[in-house]
Amino acid sequence: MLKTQEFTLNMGPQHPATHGVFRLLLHLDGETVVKAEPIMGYLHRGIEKLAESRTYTQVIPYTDRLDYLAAMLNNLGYVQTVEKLMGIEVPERAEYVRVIVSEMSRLASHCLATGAYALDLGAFTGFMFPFREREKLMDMFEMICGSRMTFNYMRIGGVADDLPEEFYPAIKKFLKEFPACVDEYDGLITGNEIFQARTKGVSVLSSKKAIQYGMSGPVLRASGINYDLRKKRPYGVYDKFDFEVPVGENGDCFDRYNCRVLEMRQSHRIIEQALERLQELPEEEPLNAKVPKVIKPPKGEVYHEIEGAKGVLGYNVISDGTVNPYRVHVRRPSFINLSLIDEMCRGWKVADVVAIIGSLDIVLGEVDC
Amino acid sequence: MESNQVMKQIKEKYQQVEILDNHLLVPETDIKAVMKELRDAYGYNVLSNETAVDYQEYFEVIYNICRVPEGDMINIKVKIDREKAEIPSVVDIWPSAGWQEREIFDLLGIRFTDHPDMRRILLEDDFEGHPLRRDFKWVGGRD
Amino acid sequence: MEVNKQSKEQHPIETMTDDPVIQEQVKRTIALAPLEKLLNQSRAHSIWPMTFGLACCAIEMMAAGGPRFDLARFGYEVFRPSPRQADVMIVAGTITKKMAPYIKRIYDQMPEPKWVMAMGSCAMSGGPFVDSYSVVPGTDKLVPVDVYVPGCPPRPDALTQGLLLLKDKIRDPKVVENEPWKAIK
Amino acid sequence: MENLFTNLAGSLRAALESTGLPAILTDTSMTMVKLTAILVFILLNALWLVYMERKVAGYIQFRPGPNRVGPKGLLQTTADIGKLMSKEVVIPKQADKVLFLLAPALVFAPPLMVFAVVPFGENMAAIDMNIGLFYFLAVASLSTVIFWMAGWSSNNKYSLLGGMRVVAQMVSYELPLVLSILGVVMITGTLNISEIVRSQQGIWFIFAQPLAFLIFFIAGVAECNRAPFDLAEGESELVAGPFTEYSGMGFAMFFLAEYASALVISFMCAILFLGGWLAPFGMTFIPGWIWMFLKVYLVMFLIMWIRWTYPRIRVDQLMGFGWKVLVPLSLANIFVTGLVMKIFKMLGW
Repeated sequence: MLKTQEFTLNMGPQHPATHGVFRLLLHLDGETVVKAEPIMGYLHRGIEKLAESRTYTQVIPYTDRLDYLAAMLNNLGYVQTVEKLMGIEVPERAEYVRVIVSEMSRLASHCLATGAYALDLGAFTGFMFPFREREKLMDMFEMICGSRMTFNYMRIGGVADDLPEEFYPAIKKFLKEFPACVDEYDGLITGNEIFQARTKGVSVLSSKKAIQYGMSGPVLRASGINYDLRKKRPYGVYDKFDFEVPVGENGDCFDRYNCRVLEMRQSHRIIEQALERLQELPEEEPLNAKVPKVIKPPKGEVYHEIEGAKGVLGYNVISDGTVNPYRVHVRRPSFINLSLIDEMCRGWKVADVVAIIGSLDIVLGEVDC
Repeated sequence: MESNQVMKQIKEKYQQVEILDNHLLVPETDIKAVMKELRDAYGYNVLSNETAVDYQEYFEVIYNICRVPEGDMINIKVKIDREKAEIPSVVDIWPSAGWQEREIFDLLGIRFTDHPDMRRILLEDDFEGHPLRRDFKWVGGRD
Repeated sequence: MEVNKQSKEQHPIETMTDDPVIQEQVKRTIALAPLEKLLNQSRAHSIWPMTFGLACCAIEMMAAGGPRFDLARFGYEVFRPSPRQADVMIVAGTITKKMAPYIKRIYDQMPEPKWVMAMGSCAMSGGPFVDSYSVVPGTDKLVPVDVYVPGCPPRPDALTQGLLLLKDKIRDPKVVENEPWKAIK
Repeated sequence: MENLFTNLAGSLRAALESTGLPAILTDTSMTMVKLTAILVFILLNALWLVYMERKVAGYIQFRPGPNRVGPKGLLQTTADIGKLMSKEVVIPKQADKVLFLLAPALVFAPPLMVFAVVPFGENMAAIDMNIGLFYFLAVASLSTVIFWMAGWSSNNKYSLLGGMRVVAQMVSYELPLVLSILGVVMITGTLNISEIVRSQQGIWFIFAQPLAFLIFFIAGVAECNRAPFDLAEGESELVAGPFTEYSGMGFAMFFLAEYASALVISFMCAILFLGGWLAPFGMTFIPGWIWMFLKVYLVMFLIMWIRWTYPRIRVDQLMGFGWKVLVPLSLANIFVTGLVMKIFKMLGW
């Protein structure tokens, strides 16, 4: 008598499509996934423990290495939390600089997510196009803070340094070119018949499930829920910008991907506006609030969330009144967005697993912390 | 409804709950009931963050729950005994607690009763100790 | 039983190890020396890295293959996902204790001749995470490393430079003694 | 120029005959010479195609591609093959050793055998067979077995999945491939490949049979496992499919065979639909075999272009597309061809 037998397939930790060292133990029936067991922690570096023995400023470089694709946003989340803890008012000029660099970081992250997603689905050229724009962003980051990926640019109370002269023409040129580039991605990737066939209707995440599992960022918005902390709980100067929150309809892989592409256009708008306001402000205005040399926040605890590139990025900083934070906990959006992976993969093919992981846009540095 | 009012109403219903500056301190025995109340009666539908702190004498489990898509947030804390580090799991109320509680168990050694899958998540299964406890000793790699 | 083995014709390798497999391999390599030179030329010009990213440095590794830095110029862009077809393992990122056995295993799975490159300060020495309880401070604690590329993360050009150094090393193992890195300004 | 190679072969034969060898020996050695020439031709082409692919990919992606090894990077693939030759061949402990080693040795056989009947120009087929087309179809489908051998014998789950995909894919796409050629065969009434080319004097079959060309091209791309039908290798999901465990020369053979079989498909496209060695617009001052190459490389470039543009299709979509779209379409094409031929006959054209 004929019968089928389940077998297990070990995907990762070294696998081209798991975006790092994520491991997925697939139970397969032929090519159909019966069960997917996620195993992670291959990049668990103990950042939360290390933070306990560092000073408040020394923690900033570690946040860079959490979500290394959008490091500015991680910086921003942390410094804002500490500022909240200490009750520091950040000068307006610094706020605008922060907005510009963090939206640039979001663009860089989404560029990579778009490209890597195309690569996951087998389109190698689709990977190269967004990388071209990412390089331009990296160049500008280098002008600002000397590093391409791990910036360590923000400081408690402001930013490390002023934007350099050569940054302004570079960003203006970039802003001028970028919309056409996004159109190019739309033509090459989004509009591609095979791409759509591979992603539309794949692994639909209902809005109810998405909320239950605490999803956030483009993953949640793709399911049709308009939840963007930049609008709902504005931090910094985000309430002064005019932008839209792209929301998906079906919650499938395509919507999750498309939300990112649409968000790129919105980030572009935000940068444009922020740049305009920044140049209206007098140059003499300070970039740093008055912060004591030794940062010793009063005893207390703050939980603060911002809208990261992957979703809601929260920092929980507890101070015991000394120079070292007593406890730093990070709410990592990738980690929580990934928690439904088993259910999302069930019943789909092996090739879809790759598409699903790619559409969640995880960063293992963040998942494993 | 503003989160301050919600906190007051919860306080009225559960006598043992304390309101500290920006969070609720709930006794361990009431935690599930309070959570259910918050979700069902007040519409706090997302457990955004769950973590724990080791205060050397006791552990504190912190829940940050919020309303999506309105976006307001409420913080809840529970003190638990350090010797008997156990607390009821809230997975059945918020499935998103699943992995976060596993992480807390992994790093701080707090056991969540009724959790369907209480295993280590980040560290190896045979790792000894819980690194985020203050008394965790380890050797770094510096020469 | 064979006491005579300690004769004059003994090959140097036989004093070092008793493993017949290694002895045979080494002897064969020496017999092939002239051909080896030619082969080394081709090896040096076709270093296929393995698709193996651990952390932040992996992104810079991807950027190195991207349109701007283009490793393809040197013929090194063929990132093979299977260790069987790879020549160099670029350890790009922090090695954790949980990952360490896999790195060892993947290294063992690669066919000879193979090389290892430690990219970034984490892979070199643990980097900013050296104090952590779960980090292996350096690739050399696990597998032999040929080239170290410093940086956190290193720029793609640095990675290219590292691969070119590896190329020089393959072409002429003596190059290591000449310390070429001193010439790089 | 036109008859450069046929003249060469003729003079070689004359020289052999003048030595007074028996006729049977002359024939045999001539065939051997021709087949060796084909082997060299395929290998050189495969080497060149790998380089071309990397260059084409480079230019599509705003980068120069290989340019350091040799002039313009021309020796890049030579270096690659040199390296792969000298690399250790790992045989997994659990593998079926005989099949594992046999598969890469055999993988070149089907494309090589096909080339025996392919005319590179007028009278330039090694063996001008009456049933050349039939032979091509029969031999080309052999490679399925070899990929399956590789996938199964590796005893690796990725390889197994890849092998299963290859079998499913090749068997399903064999059918539209055959059916699409039938239209051409109906018009020409012959299975002889050279005859088919000659009957395209008036009109290339790409214009007479556009649908058949499309189906043949798609099915052909699928037959040689090129993107967007490269599910067998499927780097992002199956690591390297059936080749996952192959190292060194074993892998190089598969690597080159992919290009050899793509070359076969390009040749067949050029022969069956693009008029083979026939010169377009009466430009006969360029020899036929050069036209042949131009056409082959045009198709080859098309295949590469597609590869570097499209994402990979999913396995169930692939099967659905083959069985639900290509097969009915090719059947319809046969029907329409027959109908039109009947009408033409009735009209007395």
